[in-house]
Amino acid sequence: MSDTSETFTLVITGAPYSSQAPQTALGFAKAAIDAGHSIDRIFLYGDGVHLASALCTPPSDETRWPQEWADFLEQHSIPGIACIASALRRGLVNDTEQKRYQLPAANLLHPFEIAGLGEWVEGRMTSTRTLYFHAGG
Amino acid sequence: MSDTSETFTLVITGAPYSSQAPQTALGFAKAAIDAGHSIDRIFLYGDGVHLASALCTPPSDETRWPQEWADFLEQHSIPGIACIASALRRGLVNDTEQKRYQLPAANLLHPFEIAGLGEWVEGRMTSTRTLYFHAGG
Amino acid sequence: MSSFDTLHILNKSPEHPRAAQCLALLSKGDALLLTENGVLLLSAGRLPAVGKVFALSPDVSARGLGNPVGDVTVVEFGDMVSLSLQAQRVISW
Amino acid sequence: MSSFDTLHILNKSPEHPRAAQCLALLSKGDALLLTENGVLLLSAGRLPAVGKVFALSPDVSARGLGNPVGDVTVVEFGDMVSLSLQAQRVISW
Amino acid sequence: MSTLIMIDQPPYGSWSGREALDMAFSLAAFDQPASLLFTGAGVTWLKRAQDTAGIAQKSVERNLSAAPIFGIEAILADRSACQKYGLDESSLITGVTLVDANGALLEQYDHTAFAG
Amino acid sequence: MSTLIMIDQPPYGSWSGREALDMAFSLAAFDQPASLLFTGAGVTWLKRAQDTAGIAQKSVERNLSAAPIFGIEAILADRSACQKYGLDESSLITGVTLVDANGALLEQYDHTAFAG
Repeated sequence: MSDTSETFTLVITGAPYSSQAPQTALGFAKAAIDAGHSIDRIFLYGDGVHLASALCTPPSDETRWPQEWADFLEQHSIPGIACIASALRRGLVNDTEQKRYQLPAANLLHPFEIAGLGEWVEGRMTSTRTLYFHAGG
Repeated sequence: MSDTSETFTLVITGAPYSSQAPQTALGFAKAAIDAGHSIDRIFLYGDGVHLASALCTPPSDETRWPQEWADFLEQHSIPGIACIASALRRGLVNDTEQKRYQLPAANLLHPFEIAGLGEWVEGRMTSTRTLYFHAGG
Repeated sequence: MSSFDTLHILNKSPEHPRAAQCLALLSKGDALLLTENGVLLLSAGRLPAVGKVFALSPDVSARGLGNPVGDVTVVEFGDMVSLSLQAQRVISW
Repeated sequence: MSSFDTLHILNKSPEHPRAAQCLALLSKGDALLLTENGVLLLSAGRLPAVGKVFALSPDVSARGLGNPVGDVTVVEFGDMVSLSLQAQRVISW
Repeated sequence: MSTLIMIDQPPYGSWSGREALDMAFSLAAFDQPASLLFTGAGVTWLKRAQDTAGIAQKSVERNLSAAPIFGIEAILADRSACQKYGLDESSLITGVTLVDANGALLEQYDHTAFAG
Repeated sequence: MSTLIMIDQPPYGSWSGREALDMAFSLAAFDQPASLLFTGAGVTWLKRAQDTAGIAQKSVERNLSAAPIFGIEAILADRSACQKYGLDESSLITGVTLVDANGALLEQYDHTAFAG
């Protein structure tokens, strides 16, 4: 497809089952890989952190977007990072945060991780392009 | 305040930390109780189900809306129901749903419960008024 | 017994398409209650020509719109409860 | 090397205030890519007078807008990747 | 106690329209009269020939065609919004009644609600 | 590599403006030049005398006053949006620069982003 290989950071701010953002971002990410480019990282921000939930259980005839994304990340060894401030406000936590805040459970889907906005800043600096996938409306 | 006692069903469709809906609804609910009325039930629908998360952990200088609502519901023995279809899609589950779908955790905050839209239909029929609290924008 | 036909509760900013829809549907005998971002109509729009207009006090203050001009009544949550009971029906936009 | 100055990606329906903002800011030399609800501009609006217009195929089909008329190019996700690299900068509205 | 469920969001880009439909179906299931009113960009729900294979979502056209079977009284669409989105009888799905979404229409219903 | 963070949502009714501010602060913390541009209803962030005691949220006025200290290069506001919301020099918080939000302005920045 293209002569040179480029890198992308994708920022998703729209939640699954509320916006189409995670779907559109996945379509873009797969096409980028198919074209020989690479995805530096996925950064979930705002309502987008809900994509990293291990507990989303849509009806069996609907796509399970968190799992689709998790499979894609694993297959291509792409880091998927949920912003820690957005995640904590919205009830998305890993084992570490569960212990730190003495919460009754953890619900972060593997291989998603939780980290700060610095991951976004770094992704912007190292990638050829940073694209945002917001909720529509 | 008022001569007669009326009942309200409140439907919340906006998520905390994304919309102001849960705050406005709580202001209304407290004023209704103060005026001698009663709240028949709270029904969480769409993104509103996130209000029933046991894992929301905002910074310590911000209000913890799920806990504020849970305390209010307990104090006045008001049922707080999250729509099961909305909740499952968005990763909000209790012990029963965790077992049914073999999920790694449950994250529903006590005393919220999970039930179907029939609870909304019933609330509409038995209450004097049903009010909706949507996300703004 | 009802003071109003329909109480319209608007929590969207004036640029939201649902705000325009709400204002277009307002009838004589209706009341409009501005809450949340809806109170921005007080600074950025013409208040509707028909119906009585109310605005929720905590939202008015939060957005720095204290002492609004024009034909609007600033109310508390307790009044919101009363208004919802005085109207024959309530629509939350 | 760049084919476009700015690639504007619009995923909001024509009634969303951000759609109007995006269209108002479009400059000569820019490209507009309509995705998700943004493709509804093809049926309910005037396409911008400046800049080149693209629309994402799966979204066009889903909304029943196959074979759109006017000066618009229907593209696939692979083209969206190329467009984002051809532009000097990308703004997601 | 007749209820009007309003949909002003387009399909696919958000879930609120689908959840509005569930509300209407639920009312009908409990023998509560319910109608749907599509306004604004929501009228694009009613376009014929939606092909959702490429976005991995179910077509709302099929959801809507089930409405009469489930006991929904009417599917109403705002005439001016349909015009705005280029929808006429040839491009609308069957079973849609064009109306003017104004105060007089709303007064015919005891309840009016959005899903979000 | 200068970045423009755009805010077009009013404060309090949604969280996206606050999260936009966090993005700008984060860039500044990593020594990346960043400015804020308020457009549309977002300009109401900049109104003086916001009293949030009644809504149990922190005033964004205080968040914004910290912007220069954290290294935000400029707080810009679209002139026509300010007019629309009745904001002039006497009603705006200090430190705001009025601009015309047009294509020429955006071209001065390598990156432009919304928080949601």
